[in-house]
Amino acid sequence: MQIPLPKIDLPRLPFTPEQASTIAGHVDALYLYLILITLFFSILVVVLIFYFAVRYRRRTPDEIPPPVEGSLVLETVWTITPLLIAMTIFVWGASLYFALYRPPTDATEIFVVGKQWMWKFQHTEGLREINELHVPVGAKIKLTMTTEDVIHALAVPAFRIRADVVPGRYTYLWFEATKTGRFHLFCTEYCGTNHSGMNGWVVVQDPAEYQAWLSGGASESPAAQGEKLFQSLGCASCHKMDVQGRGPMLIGLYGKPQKLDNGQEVIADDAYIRESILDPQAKRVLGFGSVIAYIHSLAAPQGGGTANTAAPASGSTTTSGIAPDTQRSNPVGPTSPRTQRNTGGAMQPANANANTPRGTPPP
Amino acid sequence: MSAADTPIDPLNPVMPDPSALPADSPEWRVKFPHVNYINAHYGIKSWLLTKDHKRIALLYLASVTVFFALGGAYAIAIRLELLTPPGDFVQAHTYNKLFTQHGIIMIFFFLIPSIPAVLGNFLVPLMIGAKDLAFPRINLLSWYIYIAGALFTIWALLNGGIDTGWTFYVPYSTSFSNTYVVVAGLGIFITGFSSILTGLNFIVTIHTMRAPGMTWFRLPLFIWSTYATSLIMVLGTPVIAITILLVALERLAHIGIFDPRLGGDPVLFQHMFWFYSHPAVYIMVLPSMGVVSEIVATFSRKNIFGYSFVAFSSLAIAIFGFLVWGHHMFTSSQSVYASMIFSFVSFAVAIPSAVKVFNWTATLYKGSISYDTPMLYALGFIGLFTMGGLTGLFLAALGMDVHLTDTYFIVAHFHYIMVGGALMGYMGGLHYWWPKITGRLYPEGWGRFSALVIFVGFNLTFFPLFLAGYMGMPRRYHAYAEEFQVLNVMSTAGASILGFGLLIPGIYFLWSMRYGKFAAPNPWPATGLEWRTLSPPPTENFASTPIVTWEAYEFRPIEEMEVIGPAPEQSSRPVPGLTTT
Amino acid sequence: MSAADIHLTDAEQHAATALQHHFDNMEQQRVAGTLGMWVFLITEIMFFGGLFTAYVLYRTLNAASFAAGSSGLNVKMGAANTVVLICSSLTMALAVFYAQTGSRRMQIIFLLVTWALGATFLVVKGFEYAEKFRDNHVPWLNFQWEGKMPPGASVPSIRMFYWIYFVMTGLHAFHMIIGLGMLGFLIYFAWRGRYTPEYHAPVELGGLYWHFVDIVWIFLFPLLYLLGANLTH
Amino acid sequence: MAEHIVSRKVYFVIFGALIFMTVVTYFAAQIHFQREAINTIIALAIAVTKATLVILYFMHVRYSPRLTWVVVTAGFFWLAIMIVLTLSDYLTRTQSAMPGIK
Repeated sequence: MQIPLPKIDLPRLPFTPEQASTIAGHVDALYLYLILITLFFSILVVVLIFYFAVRYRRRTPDEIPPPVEGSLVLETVWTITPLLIAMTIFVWGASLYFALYRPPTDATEIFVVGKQWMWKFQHTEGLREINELHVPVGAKIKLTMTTEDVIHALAVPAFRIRADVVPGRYTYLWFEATKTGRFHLFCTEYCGTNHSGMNGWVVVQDPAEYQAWLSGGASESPAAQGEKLFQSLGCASCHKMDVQGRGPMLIGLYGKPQKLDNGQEVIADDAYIRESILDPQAKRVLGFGSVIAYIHSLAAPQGGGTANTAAPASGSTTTSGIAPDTQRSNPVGPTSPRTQRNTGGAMQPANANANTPRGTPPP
Repeated sequence: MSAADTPIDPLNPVMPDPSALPADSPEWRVKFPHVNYINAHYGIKSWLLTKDHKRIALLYLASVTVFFALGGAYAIAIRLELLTPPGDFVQAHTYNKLFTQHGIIMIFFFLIPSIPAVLGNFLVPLMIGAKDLAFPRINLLSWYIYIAGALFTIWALLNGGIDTGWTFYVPYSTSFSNTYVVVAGLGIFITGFSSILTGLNFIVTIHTMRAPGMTWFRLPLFIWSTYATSLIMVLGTPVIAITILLVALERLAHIGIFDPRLGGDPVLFQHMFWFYSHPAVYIMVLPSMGVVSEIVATFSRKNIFGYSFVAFSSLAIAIFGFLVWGHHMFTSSQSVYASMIFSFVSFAVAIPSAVKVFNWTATLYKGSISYDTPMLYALGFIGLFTMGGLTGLFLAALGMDVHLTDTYFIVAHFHYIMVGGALMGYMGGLHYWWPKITGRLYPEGWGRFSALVIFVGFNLTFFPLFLAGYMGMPRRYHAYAEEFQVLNVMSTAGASILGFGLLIPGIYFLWSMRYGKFAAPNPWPATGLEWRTLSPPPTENFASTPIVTWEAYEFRPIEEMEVIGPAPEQSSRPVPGLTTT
Repeated sequence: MSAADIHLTDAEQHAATALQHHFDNMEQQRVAGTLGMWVFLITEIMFFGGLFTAYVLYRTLNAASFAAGSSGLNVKMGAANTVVLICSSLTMALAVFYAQTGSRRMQIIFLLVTWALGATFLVVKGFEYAEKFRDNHVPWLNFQWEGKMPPGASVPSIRMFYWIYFVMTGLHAFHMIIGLGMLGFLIYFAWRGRYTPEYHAPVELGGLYWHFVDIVWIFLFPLLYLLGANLTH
Repeated sequence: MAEHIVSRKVYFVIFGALIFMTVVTYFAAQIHFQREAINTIIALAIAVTKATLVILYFMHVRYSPRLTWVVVTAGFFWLAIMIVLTLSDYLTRTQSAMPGIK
């Protein structure tokens, strides 16, 4: 059952994120209510303290004021009043919570898998994305989420939604975006070394634009298409946008001179970039030989799981007898209960028995 | 030339003529201090093997100060990293270790033992008129257990640290982290027993060792809050101990109790963890509330308004505090109905805290208020705790919490409680009882100055984080989005002011131990039993068991509050090394 | 109870040499000791409580697996050990009785019997663990399940039952070992004639601890052993 | 308040009761009831009774000051809090409106 929420049209308050979902205005309204309560009580207490502290300051060193008896009436008043106010907040908060965590039945489902350290999204049409989620504006979207490894949490501040993503179980979120644009999406449950890199964007598009995107994105600019390739081919996992990854940072690179590890310098022009994409080793940027050295070391054949290549944390000393690769060679679970239909066996569970989520998959 | 000016040759000491000195003048006190717990015995062994609760309190004081400095250093490093959006100061892995270790050290090795083990140890027997805690040997043992746990943790830190966050959430901590989880966990496990033994000792002492006439409703409110704290320590700490044990077993032997791949449930860990760790918040802040009650009464010379309400609100917080842990798990996939119960009780537990704040404020009414350093801390506490408590309402409100949890709003909220509450109370208490502990006064001017600096620095550090949190900045982020930078720069600036402010008391406390003015038995003056013995108190606290005939916070002119204990002249003896006999 | 409620004559006070300096009289010291022990025991309740919570939860979620796992335990040994522990509780209670009434000889005898019964318990436990090892039921070392598989049961959950079994009984056995050490001290000091009708608090407190360990077993026995007993028939 | 000395007879009676209940619980567990819950209820009821007897008589709580009663009750009460509130999450998930969790 969906609790219908009254329509709220609240202007955006300072220091709040954009209101980009139907629920956002409601959360902000509750926020405003709570701020007013906070202001009222803190100003009350602070003003009283200041007033008393000045009015009744000590005038002579040996002054002893007469004792004041307690007052049952006052105690009752300031027990009952906050209790009543607290109950209003409780009811308001709880009704919002139910609205947030009860996906409408007519919502479009999108499957989400968290993984150290990226978000994988899969549309019912079969399209997959990483760290970016395209949705049409004004549509109810339900996210069915799980994780391959540790607990993550998906949060979109502009939508005021968040839920933990728990291994071995499905969790759900839903939203209805009200405006187009790009909105930050974060992992907010600490999940290891690159936790802060596990973020991305929700791209809210006009329905027509979204349809075009779904059907291959022909209408997009070459730069936008390139970005998609950059993301989907995994380049982004080493060439990071905000921190120094395993590959050189690409922001501000174009047209600038680059120091190479053989001491030479090249201008990062079209020719150099094309050459580096096709043959990364031809001219290597100074300081980025380690991955290549690592690949060299793999020349001798080695056994073991390469299915999941997420490397263990840097300085991977194992303290407790758990070899990092044995932990990781058994990634949990499918993307979604419906994956089989859409993608064949690509995302089959690795160990169906142990991985069956506690809940029954949605019908 | 008077005898006092004569330089004393330590190799050939000559007994100065006592009659040449005015009785109880500073010179007299240097030459003829009364026998007190500090000078009763000498040598490192007399400290390490002491069973005197006051000396054990000082052992704790020294150790928690070291850990506070260490945790503070981590905090500074964290704030430096967050000055700029990209992660450029330290590596991501290092940053994760920084905030984990900051949390573990500050919570388990500073905040939890700070007031109970330092001030509580020192004051509980003094305030109830007992000679010592009920189990002095167990008291010493608990300090050694604390040190043992601390050594384990430090070993883990030196060997490469731990990066799970202080919450140790599984399955990251059990199967994915490559850091020293088991060793650090063992450290916390061991330290937990120190906390249990301290709480046990307090409960038994308060029940069985009160002086004649010291009825429950004549107890200082600090005792009530320490009692409530002890209940939490005793009932909650064993659960975190077994939880950590299970994490270690899971990590070492894959027992599958939390691991979904082996049929376990990671959310069970969160239940067991927060069963302790939420009440642990009250372990940190309840004693501060007790300290504030003492200070507010003394420096407004008024009986606490609604004494019994304040007393019972401590118990209510301790008991209801055990019913609200699920409010840390509103977004954790917990059942929505369970969330409703936990949210409801969370709002209920806010009420006793509100009652306390109102009663403290009402105590000021028609008082005689002075602005000594402890009072500045106490008033600061009331303001900051009000803010911290009210922002707690945001987080207890289910729909609101979904947006705010795991953001900087949480970080700001709990620092308002932990630093604005617990630390302010601890600092206030330390200043308030410093004359009793050391027999010396701290420099009042510096005290007030640093209290103001700390207050300003604290607010500048943590207030912007509320805003960053609502804007959506996630916590535990090594690199963050550009839009949050201004607020983070403010916070880092505030942190440097806060750090500077905290250094000042560190310096003048050390200074005052040697150069501070001597303290009278009751310098403020206050009403508690601890002020009716000498400063510093003798080893057995009182010359004879006091008989209490007055109510709590019954202010009378200082002449009427006689000192129970030998007068300084009678108990004087020469300083060892200066004697000729 | 506060010191104010306690009225003993000076002679009584000074008669007791075992009085520690910070107590006013023996009664206060005894009351404090007993209360301290009880508070310690509730920390023990909470310590085991974490395991009981995990047990209750997983048993609720995987009832069939837990029953199946339980059917692999040796109910006869568990029942025998229950009887052994109940006997030891009786002998411990009698040891306290003879300490209270001042019979040094009987006190030592019953403490020794208690010790022997405790040791018996551990020996039986040891045989049980060995049997589990033989049956390949030790999760860490050699877990394999070829026993009963009622509908709804799954091997990982059965394996978890065995983990809970080992952690709970292991922790209980650890408490038994500590108890044996404690009894050793009591026997030594009883032999030295330290305990009198006026001062025998250590025996009494030791008794409280011993009975507590017994109570834990009283719960462990049905929860672990009897759960699947009806499956074996 | 002076110490109360429990007579030996009481100890032996309690001991007999404990042994008797152990035998009962052992054989009751072998019976295959239609509803398995009955087995659990019998076993737990007997365990609780046995524990209560040990606490009241062997541990002298019956003759102890009220404070001891409070302490003992508090211990079990807090254990109950932990178990009941934890289960309140897991058991209400079955009726949860969140679809898929049945």
